[in-house]
Amino acid sequence: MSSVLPGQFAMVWIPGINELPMSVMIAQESGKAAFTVRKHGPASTGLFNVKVGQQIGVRGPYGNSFDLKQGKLLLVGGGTGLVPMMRLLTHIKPNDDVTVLIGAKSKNEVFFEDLANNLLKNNPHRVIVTTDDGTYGEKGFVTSMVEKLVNEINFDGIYTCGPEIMMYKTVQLAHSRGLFVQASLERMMKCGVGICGSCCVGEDLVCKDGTVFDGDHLISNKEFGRFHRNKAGILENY
Amino acid sequence: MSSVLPGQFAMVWIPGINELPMSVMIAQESGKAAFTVRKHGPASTGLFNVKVGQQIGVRGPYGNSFDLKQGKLLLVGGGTGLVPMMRLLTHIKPNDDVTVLIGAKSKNEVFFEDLANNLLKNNPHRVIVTTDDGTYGEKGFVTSMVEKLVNEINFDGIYTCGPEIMMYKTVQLAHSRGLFVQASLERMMKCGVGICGSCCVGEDLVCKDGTVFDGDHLISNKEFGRFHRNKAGILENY
Amino acid sequence: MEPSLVTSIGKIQLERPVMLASGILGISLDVFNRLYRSGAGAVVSKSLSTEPWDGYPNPTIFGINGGGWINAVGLSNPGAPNFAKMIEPNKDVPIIISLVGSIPEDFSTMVEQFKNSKVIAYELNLSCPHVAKVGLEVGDDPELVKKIVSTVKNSTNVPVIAKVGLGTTHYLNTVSAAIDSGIDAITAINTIRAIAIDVETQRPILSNKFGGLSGTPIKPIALRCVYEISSKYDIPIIGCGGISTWEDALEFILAGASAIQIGSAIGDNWIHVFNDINKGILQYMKRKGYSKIDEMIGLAKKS
Amino acid sequence: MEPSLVTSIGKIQLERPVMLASGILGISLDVFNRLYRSGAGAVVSKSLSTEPWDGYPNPTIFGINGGGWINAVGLSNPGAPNFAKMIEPNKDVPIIISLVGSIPEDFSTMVEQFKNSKVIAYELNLSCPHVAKVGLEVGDDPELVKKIVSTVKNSTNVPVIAKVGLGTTHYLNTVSAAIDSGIDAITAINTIRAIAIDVETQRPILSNKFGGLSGTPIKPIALRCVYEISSKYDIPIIGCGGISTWEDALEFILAGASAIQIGSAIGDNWIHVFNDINKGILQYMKRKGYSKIDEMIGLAKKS
Ligand SMILES: Cc1cc2nc3c(=O)[nH]c(=O)nc-3n(C[C@H](O)[C@H](O)[C@H](O)COP(=O)(O)OP(=O)(O)OC[C@H]3O[C@@H](n4cnc5c(N)ncnc54)[C@H](O)[C@@H]3O)c2cc1C
Ligand SMILES: Cc1cc2nc3c(=O)[nH]c(=O)nc-3n(C[C@H](O)[C@H](O)[C@H](O)COP(=O)(O)OP(=O)(O)OC[C@H]3O[C@@H](n4cnc5c(N)ncnc54)[C@H](O)[C@@H]3O)c2cc1C
Ligand SMILES: Cc1cc2nc3c(=O)[nH]c(=O)nc-3n(C[C@H](O)[C@H](O)[C@H](O)COP(=O)(O)O)c2cc1C
Ligand SMILES: Cc1cc2nc3c(=O)[nH]c(=O)nc-3n(C[C@H](O)[C@H](O)[C@H](O)COP(=O)(O)O)c2cc1C
Ligand code: FES
Ligand code: FES
Repeated sequence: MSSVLPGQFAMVWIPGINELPMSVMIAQESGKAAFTVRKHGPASTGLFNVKVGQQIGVRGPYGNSFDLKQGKLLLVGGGTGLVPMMRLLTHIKPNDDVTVLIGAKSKNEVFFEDLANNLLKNNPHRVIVTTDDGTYGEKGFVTSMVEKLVNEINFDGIYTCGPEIMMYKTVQLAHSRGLFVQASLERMMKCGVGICGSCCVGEDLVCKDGTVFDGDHLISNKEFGRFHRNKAGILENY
Repeated sequence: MSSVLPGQFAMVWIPGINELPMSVMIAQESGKAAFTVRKHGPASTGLFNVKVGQQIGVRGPYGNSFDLKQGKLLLVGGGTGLVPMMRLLTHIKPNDDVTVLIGAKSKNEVFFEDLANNLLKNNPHRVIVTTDDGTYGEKGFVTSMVEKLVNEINFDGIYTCGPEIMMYKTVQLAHSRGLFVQASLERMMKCGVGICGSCCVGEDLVCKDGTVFDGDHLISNKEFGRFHRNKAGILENY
Repeated sequence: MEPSLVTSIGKIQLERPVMLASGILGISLDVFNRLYRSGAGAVVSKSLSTEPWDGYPNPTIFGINGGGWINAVGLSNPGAPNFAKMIEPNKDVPIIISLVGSIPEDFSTMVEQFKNSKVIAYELNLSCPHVAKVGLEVGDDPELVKKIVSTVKNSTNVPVIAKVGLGTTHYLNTVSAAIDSGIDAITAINTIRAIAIDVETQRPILSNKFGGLSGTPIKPIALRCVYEISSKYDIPIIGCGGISTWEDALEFILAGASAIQIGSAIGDNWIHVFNDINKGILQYMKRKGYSKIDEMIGLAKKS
Repeated sequence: MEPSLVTSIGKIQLERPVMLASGILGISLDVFNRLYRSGAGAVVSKSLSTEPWDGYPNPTIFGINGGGWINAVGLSNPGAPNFAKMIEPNKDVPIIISLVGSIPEDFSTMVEQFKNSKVIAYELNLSCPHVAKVGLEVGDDPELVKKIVSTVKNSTNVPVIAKVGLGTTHYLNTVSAAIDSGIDAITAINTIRAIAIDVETQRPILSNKFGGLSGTPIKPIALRCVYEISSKYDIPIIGCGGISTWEDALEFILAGASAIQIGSAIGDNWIHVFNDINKGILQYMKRKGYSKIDEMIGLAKKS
C-alpha cells in the first residue's frame, strides 16, 4: 500500500460494521501507508473508533492515478479529498512551482496546511486556505480563488479532489481556458473492481475507469457535478 | 513436450476410446515429440489407428527422470521400454562409453537398433540385441547378457525400462554388485499426478515418486518385480 | 465467407451470442450503451423489484484468492418504475429486463411498467441464493414457478426467460415447471450459495454472511447444468457461470446453449472480454468451417 | 505450553485434525502408512463395495486450467473383502473405511468383513455424484439413508460417519435423516457434479461424461455447508472440499468442523500438504493463544 499512486484507493473493511472506499494517505514511516478518516455516518465512525491492535481488512489498491505534468501546478482540495492531493505532492519534480488550495467551511475543518508546506519545502510553492465563513485564511468559496488564479496563471496542470461541486466548477473554469485539469471522483462503491456498477457516472465506472478523469472527458459527462447514485442506484441531485 | 526428460511420461487421450500413459519419444524434427505405440489391447490399438489430422489430447509431462551418470553406461530396454532409453541417449556426454542392450522375444520385435547406433555415432558404444528364440542377435534372455556384462565391466550407471521381470533381474544383478542402477516403472495410471493411487508400488506412487526409482530403493519394495495392481486395485502376480 | 455470430434464443435474435449477465454493471443506460458498443449482444439489467432496494451493507463482494467471487449485494436496485423511466430513451441496445419478486403479481406489475420500453425479453430471477423470500426461495418451489411464469406470459408478448440455479430442490424440476407454463428460454445458472470466513477476525466476511459464488470456480457446474437441461428438454438455453474465454463460451454452446452471459469475468478482464470472446468464436468457426452459431449448438451431446 | 492438535469428532479421537479424504491414494496400506507418517491424523479408504469394481475407462480425471479437478473414477476399488485382508497387518494407522452400496445390507455385510481390522470409524459415502444407484442416488433419498444408517449402527460399535454432498434434494434433509438414525458424525462435502468439454474434439472429456468437481473451486460451497450444518444441528462435522492451506483448514474449523479432510490439494502440492497445514494451525494457535482445537470450533458463528 505504501507505493499506491495518487488517485488510487483501497477498500477498507471494518469487521462487523461496513467496508468503505478510502484514499490511501501517506505515512510518516516509509514502507507504510495510512488512512485519514472523517467521522461522518456509522461506517466512518466505526473506522474512526477502531482501536490500536484491532484488525481491519484492506484490499486494493484500485483505480488509476493522476497524470502528473511538470511546471506550474495547481492542486485544489477539500475535506478528505486532500488525501490524494497530499500523496500527489510526494510525486512532484524539484522544479515544479506548486500552488495548493485548501477549501473548508470553517477554521476547525482546515487540515493538512502544515503538511503541504512541509512536503513542498524544497519547491517554489504557496499554500492558500479559504474558508466559507472567513474564520481562517481567505474568505469565500475555494472555487472563487480557483477562478482568480486561472485568470492570472497559465497552469500546466490542475488537479482536484473533494466535494463534487468544487470539482465541477474547477473543471469548468480550467477547461474553458484550455488548461489541463483532472479530478478524482467519489461515488458509492461496493466491489471496487468494476463488477457491481454502483459507482457509475454516466457511462464511466469510477472504480475502474477512474477515480481520476480528464476535464475534457468530464465536461461531456451528463452526471458529473449534477447527480450521484444512492445505495439503491437511484440518481440523486447533488 | 520436446524438452521432456528421459523417464517422464505423458497421458495421451484418444477421444472416445481411452487415455493411456505413454513415454515421450524423440522426434526427427527438433521442437517436436513423438509417441511409439505398441498395438496391444483396445486403447493402444485405438491410438495406433489414429489418422493423420485426427486430434488427440496430451497432458504432462509428468514424473521424475533418470539421474544420468558419466562414464561407462549400460542401458537395458525391452519393448516400448526402449522409448525412454532412446531419449536418454540424447542426453549423454561426448565421452560416455555406452552399451545399449535391446531385448526382444523374436526378430520381428526388434526395433530402435539403428536409431541407437545413430544416436551414439559420436560416442564409444555398442548396441547388443538379444532374442529369446535366437532369430536375431544373441540368443537368450536379455538379463543373461546383463549378468555377463556386469561381471565384466564396472559400469558407472545402469538404466533399465521394459518388462518388470527384466527390470527386476537387472536391478538385482546391478545392486548386488554395488553398481548404480535405476529403473523406470510402469503401473496402471489414471490421474498421472498423484491423486488416484492406482499406480502405487508398495508405498511409492509411480506417477509422482517415479517413474524412475533407484535400485537401492526398489530392492526393499515388496511389490516391485512381484505384483502389480489391476484396474480395481487388486494385487496380481507378474 | 465470414461466419456469422447471429444467434436465436427461440424468438429472441441477437447479433452476437455473448451478453452481459444480470447484476453486473447493470444499473445505467449509459453503461448499457457502452457495453453494447464493446461487443455485448445484449445486456441484462440488474434484477429489479417493485420498490427500490438498498441491498446489504458492505462488504457485499469478496474476491477469492485464486479465482472467483462471492457476493451478497442483496439485490440492491432502483426499483422497476425508476428503471423503466431511465431506459425510456433507449433506441439501440437490446435490453433484457431481469425481475425479482415473491408472488406472481410482483412480476406482472413490473412487466406492465416496461410496456413502453424497448425490451427484447424478461428474465425472471428464480435463483438468487442470498435474499430471503425471493430468488431461490421462489425457484425451489416449482408450483410457485408455474404460477409466476403463467402470469407473466399472460401479461406480455415479449419473450420470457427463467433463470435457474442450484437450490434446495432439484433445479430440473424448476426448469420443467417453467417449460410447462410456457417459458421461452432458460438461463442457467445463477451464483451458488457459499461463504467466506476471515481467519484473523474469525467472522464471515460478507455482511450477509452467506453469498453467491460466481466466476471460474462454478464453470464446470454451470456447464453440467446446461448439458443436463439440453439433454432432457427441448428449450433454448442461455449459459451462464464462470465464462471468461472463447473456449469457455464454446463449451457452453457445444453443451447446448444458444447464447451465453458474462458476469465475473468483467471483474477479472474488464469489458474487453466481450470482443475477445466474439473474436475467438469467429476464428474457431473459420478454422472449423462453420458459418452459423446454430451449427455448433449441442454438438458435444452427439459423441 | 505448545498447543495441542488433538481433536475429537464425537467418540473418534485424532492426534491431528487433518485427514486424507476418501478416494485419494486410498488403496494400499503401505501408502496409508506413508501418509500417516507425513502428518495425516487419519486416512479414509477409497469407497469400498461388496465386490471389486474396475471403474470407468480413462480419462477418469481432468485437471482444470486455473484450479480444481473433475473426476469420474467410477468408484473403482478392490472390494471390501480384499481390502479387509490387505489392512489386517495394520497396527498404527487410524483408518476410516469408506463404504458405498445401494441397500442397507450392502453396508452391513461389509462392516461384518472388517470385524477383525483396526478401523476407527466407517464413513458411508452417500454422495458420489457420478455412479448410478449408489452415492448421491442413495443420499438423495432420506428414507433410504435412515434405513442404511440404522442398519449399520446396529451392526457395529465403531463410530459411523455419513458423507453428504450436493445432490438433487436438499442435503440438509440427508443430514437430518442420518442424525435421526443415530449417526456419529457428518463429513461434508463430496465432489459436485460437473462436466468438461473439449472444444477441439467437441466431446465431454471424461469417459463417463459427467464427473465430480473437487479442489479449490468448491471450497466456498463446502464451507457454506459446514456452516449451515453446524448452525442447525448439534453433530460433529468433518469438513472437506477444496482445502489446501492452513487458512482453509481454519476457516472450516471456525465454521464448525472438528476435523478436515484433504483430497485434491495432494494433486496440487503433494503430501507435504498435511504437515504444512498442521504447522500453520499450530502457529496460528500460538499467535492467538489457543491451547486446543476445540476452543476454535465454530467461532465464526458467534459474530
Ligand atoms: C474513492 C473514494 C475515496 C475516499 N476517500 C476517503 C478518505 O480518504 N477519507 C474519508 O474519510 N472518506 C473517504 N471517502 C468517503 C468514504 O468512503 C465514505 O463515503 C464516508 O466515510 C462516509 O461514510 P459513512 O458510511 O460513515 O456515512 P453514511 O452516513 O453511512 O453515508 C453518507 C454518505 O457517504 C457515502 N457513502 C457511504 N458508503 C459509501 C460507499 N461504500 N462508497 C462510497 N460512498 C459511500 C454516500 O454518499 C452516503 O450517502 C472516499 C470515497 C471514495 C469513493
Ligand atoms: C509410464 C508408462 C509409460 C508407457 N509408455 C508406453 C509407450 O511409450 N508405448 C506404449 O505402447 N505403451 C506404453 N505404456 C503402456 C501403455 O500405457 C498401455 O498399458 C499399453 O499400451 C496397453 O494398453 P491397452 O489398453 O491397449 O491394453 P489392454 O489390453 O486394455 O490392457 C493390457 C494391460 O495394459 C496395462 N494398462 C491398461 N491401461 C493402462 C493404464 N491406464 N495405465 C497403465 N497400464 C495400463 C494393464 O497392465 C493392462 O492389464 C506405458 C505405460 C506406462 C505406465
Ligand atoms: C455482484 C453480482 C451481482 C449479481 N446480481 C444478480 C442479479 O441481480 N440478478 C441475477 O439474476 N443474477 C445476479 N448475479 C448472478 C450473475 O448474473 C451470474 O448468474 C453469476 O454471477 C454467474 O456468472 P459469472 O460466473 O459469469 O459471474 C450477480 C452476480 C454478481 C457477481
Ligand atoms: C479422484 C477422486 C476420487 C474420489 N473418490 C471418492 C470415493 O471413493 N469416495 C468418496 O466418498 N469420495 C471420493 N472423492 C471425493 C473426495 O473424498 C472429496 O470429498 C472431494 O474430492 C472434495 O475434497 P477435495 O476438494 O479436498 O478434493 C474422490 C475425489 C477424487 C478427486
Ligand atoms: S464499485 Fe463496483 S463497479 Fe465500481
Ligand atoms: S496415476 Fe493416479 S496416483 Fe499415480
